[in-house]
Amino acid sequence: QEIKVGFLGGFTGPIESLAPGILQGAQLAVSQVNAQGGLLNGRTLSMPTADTTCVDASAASNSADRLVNSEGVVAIVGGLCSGATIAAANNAGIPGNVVMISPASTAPAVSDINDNDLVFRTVPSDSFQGIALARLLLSKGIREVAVTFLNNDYGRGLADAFVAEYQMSGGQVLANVAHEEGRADYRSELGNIASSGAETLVVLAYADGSGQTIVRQAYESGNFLQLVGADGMVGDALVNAVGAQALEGMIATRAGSPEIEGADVFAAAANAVNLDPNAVYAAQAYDAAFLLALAIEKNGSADRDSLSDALRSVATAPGEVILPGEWEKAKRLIAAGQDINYEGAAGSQEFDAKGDVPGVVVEMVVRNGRFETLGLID
Amino acid sequence: MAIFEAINVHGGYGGMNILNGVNMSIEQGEIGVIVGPNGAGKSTMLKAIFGLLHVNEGSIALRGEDITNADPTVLVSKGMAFVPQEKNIFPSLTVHENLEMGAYSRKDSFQHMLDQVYEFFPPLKDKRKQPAGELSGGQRQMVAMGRALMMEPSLLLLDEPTAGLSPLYMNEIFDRIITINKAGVGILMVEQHAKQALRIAHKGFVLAAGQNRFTDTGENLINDPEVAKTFLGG
Amino acid sequence: MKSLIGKRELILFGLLLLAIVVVFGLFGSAYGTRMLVEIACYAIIALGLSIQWGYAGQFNAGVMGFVALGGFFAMFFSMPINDDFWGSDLPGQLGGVFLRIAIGLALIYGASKLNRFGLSPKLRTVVTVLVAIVVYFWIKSNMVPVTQAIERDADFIGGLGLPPWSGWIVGGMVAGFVGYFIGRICLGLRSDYLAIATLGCAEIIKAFLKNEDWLTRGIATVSPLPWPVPQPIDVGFVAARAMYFSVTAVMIMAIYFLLHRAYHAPWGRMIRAIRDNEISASAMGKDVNKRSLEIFVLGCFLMGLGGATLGTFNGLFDPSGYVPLNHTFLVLVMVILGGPGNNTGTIIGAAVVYIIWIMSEPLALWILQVVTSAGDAEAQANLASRALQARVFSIGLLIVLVLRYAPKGLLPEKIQQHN
Amino acid sequence: MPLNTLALQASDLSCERDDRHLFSDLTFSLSWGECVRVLGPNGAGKTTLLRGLVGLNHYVDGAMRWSASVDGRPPFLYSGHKTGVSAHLTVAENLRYLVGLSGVVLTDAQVDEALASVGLTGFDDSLGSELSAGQQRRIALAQLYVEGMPRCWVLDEPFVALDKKGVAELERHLARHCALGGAVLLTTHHEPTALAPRPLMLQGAA
Amino acid sequence: MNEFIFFVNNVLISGAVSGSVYAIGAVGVTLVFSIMRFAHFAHADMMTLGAFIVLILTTLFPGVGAVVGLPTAFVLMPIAMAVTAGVAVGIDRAFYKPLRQHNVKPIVIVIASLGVTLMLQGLIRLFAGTSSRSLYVDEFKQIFRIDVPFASRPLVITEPQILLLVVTIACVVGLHYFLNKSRMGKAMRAMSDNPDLARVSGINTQTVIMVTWIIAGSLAVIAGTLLSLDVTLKPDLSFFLLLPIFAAAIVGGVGHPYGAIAGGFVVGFAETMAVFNWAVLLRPLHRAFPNLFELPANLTLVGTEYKIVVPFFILIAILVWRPTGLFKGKVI
Ligand SMILES: Nc1ncnc2c1ncn2[C@@H]1O[C@H](COP(=O)(O)OP(=O)(O)OP(=O)(O)O)[C@@H](O)[C@H]1O
Ligand SMILES: Nc1ncnc2c1ncn2[C@@H]1O[C@H](COP(=O)(O)OP(=O)(O)OP(=O)(O)O)[C@@H](O)[C@H]1O
Ligand SMILES: CC(C)C[C@H](N)C(=O)O
Ligand SMILES: [Mg+2]
Ligand SMILES: [Mg+2]
Repeated sequence: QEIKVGFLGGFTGPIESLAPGILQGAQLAVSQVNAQGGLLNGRTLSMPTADTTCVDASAASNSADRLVNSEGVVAIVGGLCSGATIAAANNAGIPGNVVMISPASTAPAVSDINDNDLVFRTVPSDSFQGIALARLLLSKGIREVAVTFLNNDYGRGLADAFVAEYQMSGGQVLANVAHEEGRADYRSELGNIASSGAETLVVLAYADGSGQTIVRQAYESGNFLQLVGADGMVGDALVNAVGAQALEGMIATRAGSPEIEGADVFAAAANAVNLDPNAVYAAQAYDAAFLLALAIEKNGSADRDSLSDALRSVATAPGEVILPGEWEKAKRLIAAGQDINYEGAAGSQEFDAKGDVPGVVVEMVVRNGRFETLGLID
Repeated sequence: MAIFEAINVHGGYGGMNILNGVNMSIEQGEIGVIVGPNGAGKSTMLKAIFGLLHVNEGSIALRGEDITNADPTVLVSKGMAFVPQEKNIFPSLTVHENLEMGAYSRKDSFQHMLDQVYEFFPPLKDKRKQPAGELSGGQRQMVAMGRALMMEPSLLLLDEPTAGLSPLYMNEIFDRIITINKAGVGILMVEQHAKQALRIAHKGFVLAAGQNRFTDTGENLINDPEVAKTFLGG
Repeated sequence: MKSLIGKRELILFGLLLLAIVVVFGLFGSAYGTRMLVEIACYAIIALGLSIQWGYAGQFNAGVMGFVALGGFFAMFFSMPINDDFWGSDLPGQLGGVFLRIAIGLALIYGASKLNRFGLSPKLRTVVTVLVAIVVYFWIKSNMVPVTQAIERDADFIGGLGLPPWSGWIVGGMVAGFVGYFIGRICLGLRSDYLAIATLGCAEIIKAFLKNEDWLTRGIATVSPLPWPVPQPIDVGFVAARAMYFSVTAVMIMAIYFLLHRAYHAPWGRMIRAIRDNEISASAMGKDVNKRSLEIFVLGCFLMGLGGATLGTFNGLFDPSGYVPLNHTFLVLVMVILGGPGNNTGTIIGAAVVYIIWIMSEPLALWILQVVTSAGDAEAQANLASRALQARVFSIGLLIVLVLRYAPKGLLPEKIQQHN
Repeated sequence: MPLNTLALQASDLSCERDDRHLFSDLTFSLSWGECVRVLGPNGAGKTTLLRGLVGLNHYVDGAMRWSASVDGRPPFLYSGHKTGVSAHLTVAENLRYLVGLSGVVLTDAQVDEALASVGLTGFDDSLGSELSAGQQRRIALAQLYVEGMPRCWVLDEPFVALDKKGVAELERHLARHCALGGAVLLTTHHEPTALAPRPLMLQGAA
Repeated sequence: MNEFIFFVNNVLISGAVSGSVYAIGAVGVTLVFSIMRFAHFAHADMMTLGAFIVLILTTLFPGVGAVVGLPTAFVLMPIAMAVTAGVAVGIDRAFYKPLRQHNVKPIVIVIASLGVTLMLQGLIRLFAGTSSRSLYVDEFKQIFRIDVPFASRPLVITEPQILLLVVTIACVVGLHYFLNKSRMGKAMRAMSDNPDLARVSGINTQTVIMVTWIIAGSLAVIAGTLLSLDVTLKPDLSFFLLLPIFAAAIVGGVGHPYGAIAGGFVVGFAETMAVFNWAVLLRPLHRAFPNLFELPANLTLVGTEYKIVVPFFILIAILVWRPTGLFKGKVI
């Protein structure tokens, strides 16, 4: 019968336009596994989903509880928003002995969960993205900014990393203000920020939530000349909602795919099923799902026990390299007792002791009403 | 034919009956006066007539038409008007607006009635634009009367119209009532100034404990020693 | 005294048991035990509202605030000590700020008593307000650098490392304390005003908990919270939750017993007399105000206590997770459905409503799925979260239906003849 | 000490309302044992005067001195044109409330007694709204039968809505009160027969 | 000069805009209160509901606005007003009227209105989801940047803000004439004064109640729509409005329409002034006399995150010092 790997994501709430693409990435892996004979002697893999709403920690832990206790999943892909991931892991995942791989939670705090080696991610931490963003702005000659960040693990973590690096490298942060999710109006906050005199506004928030409203109202106020965002803001849905002329020239960063073989393989496979391979975190989600399938196969049973050891073994060198989509090959090798090493769509996915991976950050810009990738930031 | 007739009315608030079979009738152009001790049911009777509380038994008719338990709005359109004993003005509305509200269901012009009311109650004319809540007790009573007259009713129910009025105005009011009455308006009023009221009454009804104790012409009641002793205070 | 449990109670209990068994069967025992614990926590909160509304006719629309306070103290007392904070010189600085606050409050208090020294009351008010403003800015300018330093260097001040139950009690007490102030201002006014004021107060408490990151870690949530009993990670979900349930069950029984005692003591008679004869407190002198304030404070205490147990059980402290729907209106329905002022009824109401609340989601989902008959996965996920909103609707509907058709609740308060 | 022989000393009172003087240079006193009736047509300012004297409005200027009162209680008992009876309280509660304003607390027996004096026996549990106008007036008057109330009474239209018996009884009661050394300041349009109050004309009235 | 423009933009214009929304909302609350004597908690949700109806209409008939040169949502607003008015009347018939006829205490109807709040919210979310939406479906907001002499910053005001201010003035004037000149308006005032006497005078109280709901519902739609045009539309918009609106109504004196309008602006300006960074206005002075005093970068009364505290404190202060409100409301 079925083996369940849950998907925990913010289908509603402030990343609702990003979540579908991420889910599709994971589902692509599931369908490939099933198409190539399933796992553990022909059992099929299925992926029940649960909604975290992204910002509500109790909703996240309830949904995770449902996956862990009522659905009986073996492992979980997710959550997406960092706060949701932490809450879900602490209250359901870890007590339930369930391995969770997040494809999107970038907050540094995720590394520090006391997790019995159960929580992993396929995306680099924001201590990395923050630095990249700071360097990017300085390299463009932007030396004064105002920052407003969403007051949660993601926004705060990213802002801390960004501000530290930016100030250390000679930039000036004229205002650094937290804001809260879910309001309809941020004009007073923006007024306060503008009163600092900054002309560049860095918005570290989510695209369907406060981030959207803030960039819209920042544009309306006419007080800022340059808008800057990060991974949470990247998505054409944002441009469509706010209007191209308002966002034209907005700079952003996000975790990207390095130039490795797996990325191209994934892109081809994704294009074949009409999935945009560049969708934010779709590749990372694919990797997470594929890795979990590999780990279950390696573990030899649908048990939760020792799954994380199996995961580490299939994900990291040494071993025969497995690329995205190479399920049959991987299965064969595992059956033969050989060690494998998955090199994924979004990176080589070598987990460190905390379950984190290295990765790359790319520069984005809004041009002609679309987010365009300009290249890696070093 | 009696323009107004109530037969054996029983009714009250909630379950309990306060009125235990009250009979009243007045002919076209008559003044009826209800007297009786506090709590006798006088006000209750007027409210029952005006559809403000439920009549459980008995019937009330206006010009032969049954109006038992009819809605006040209907009664107003049938030419009845009522001045309650208490809370009989709209305090935040101006005097003028109070009077207008009296004519609320009139579709025709009522300017002549306004003029007439101001003529009846000269103090009101100066205070036309003042909220009625800022008037003295007696002036309010005038507003209340004026409001009721605005419809040019054919039957006017008055609950202690002279309460708080100076003797001068009390006599004026009685004069007015006679004048109105002469114009063909039937009047049914409750009065504690029983003697004065009965003097101008064609019919008097003495109520006690929710029942008619005496019913006669005003004259006769004044002269009835028993009535005089118990209800008119010597 | 007649037997405590009547026929109606028995039937209700039976039906309830059946519903619980069904939930266990459908969703597994981990889910079932969890539901039981949550019911128990909500029952404590509901008892608080029930005595306010049922005993004294006070309508508190800000349950959420008191629940959140409880949740905060449960977190604050039980979380381990944060060495980043205590190991630095920040505690000293923070102490300095508190000292200033104390001085400031003393100054304001002093100013408010200036009329004793011959100042006219008007002038005194003006002076007090001015002093208050100056103190406010003084403290603000002293406090901000310290709190910012805490946030920067230590994340937040962390917990006190004490057993959870100590936080529960303090949480209840602080909730009662806040209730005291609200009650002092609003209990003499129209009941709508109390509703509005409590509603606002709840939002303020939430805003405070959300934004004082140095104290609460703000929206960034604190988890996991220690339990007073072994946690799922050690003994598994079902066992841990069952143990937690037994703790809450004991608490409910104790509260129930104490309330019962108090209700039949002279104090309770007085309360009932006030309620039965309704409104205008002053009719019987100052005592009435005092009694209704006592009731209000007691109710708020229970809300804080219940909120604390709920917070600890949830294992996380997230101020933005406190929403009026879950923590005010849900409780309100429990009380009016169960029978305001009837403790048994309130507990049954808590259980019934909580089960309805949980079940309305899958039910609505099922209906939605039948109606739209399965789209792609994304639409499915979306449906699920839409279905969640069915709860909102059903709670609203429940409120108006109960008010109209069973205004006294399932178990009306037994009106005993007294005196 | 004039204040011990006078219940009230008012001098140079004046009041302006609606841009016209209701009264001015009004000086009068109320001695113990005396009943004073403020006279004037409707709208003369009688109610305004009484309310001004008891501190319920600020329209009346001038010097007013009440006799010293016992431990901070008001030195007078005021019963207004509107009875101040609350529709939501029972008769007994209403009475308790009214006398409570003068700092007096009643036992159940005292309540019954006072209500009996005004003919409201058996009504103690009815709500204020369930009474006839005259009965509501009687609640307000019941305080005049309560032991320990201030001895100086300020009554605005106390006879309104009372029936003949009620009027006669109240007149007798007021007379008795004055005879026993109390003081009464009242307005009424009713011509008392058993009571001979000293008139106080409000001049300049319309 | 720039600083002054900044002040105008952030305090005067913003304050007037939110003040208008609060004022229109508070008028509705106060009207319902004065006629039916209960605090209608679902009022803010009628605003949201109205705005959602507008959203649906705008999605159905985009481009209507282009014909007239105004936002489509604004052009279609009257239809939504009619619908919402109908809904309001329906809600009253279904939920409040039966309770009224049972003579329950007002607070029970207040609780019922909380139930209605939840039902409305539930329905809106069930059908529209929880995310925020823009009422500009296929158009974009017009923004007017007005250059001012001697300043490099422009005055900024958006089309919906102008519409809001204009409509508010129109509503105030209209309401004034309605209440003071029209028969129905006077009847409403009469009924709010003395419902029994109104009945006795031949005023059909049922009709008055209906008209009250129609007005309250329509006003709610105006406030909701214009607010959503100005910011965004969210199902939980109402939670942020409830407190300021009630504060406004109480500040003005419950049951007092003009008081509600004044109260709305009091609350609106208080909010913007409380969160404004007053250091901005002092900067020119500081530039002129740099040594006179030290100017902190941030001089706000309360942080923006505590904006909600402002109406609450106004409310409490009024309840403590003057429970009848500035304009002496009806009842406490
Ligand atoms: N609140 C108010 N605002 C303005 N004017 C008022 C107010 N109350 C009363 N007045 C005016 O003051 C004058 C005196 O009123 P007052 O009530 O004192 O009269 P009164 O002598 O008691 O009359 P009555 O015998 O009719 O009760 C009246 O002309 C009245 O219109
Ligand atoms: N709303 C009510 N509910 C219940 N009982 C009432 C109500 N109003 C009046 N009553 C009772 O009905 C009886 C008659 O009252 P009613 O007002 O008719 O007396 P009345 O004859 O007008 O007396 P008065 O001369 O004092 O005005 C009284 O005993 C009173 O207690
Ligand atoms: C989906 C992403 C925008 C999530 C974000 N990186 C977070 O950590 O919360
Ligand atoms: Mg009467
Ligand atoms: Mg008077």
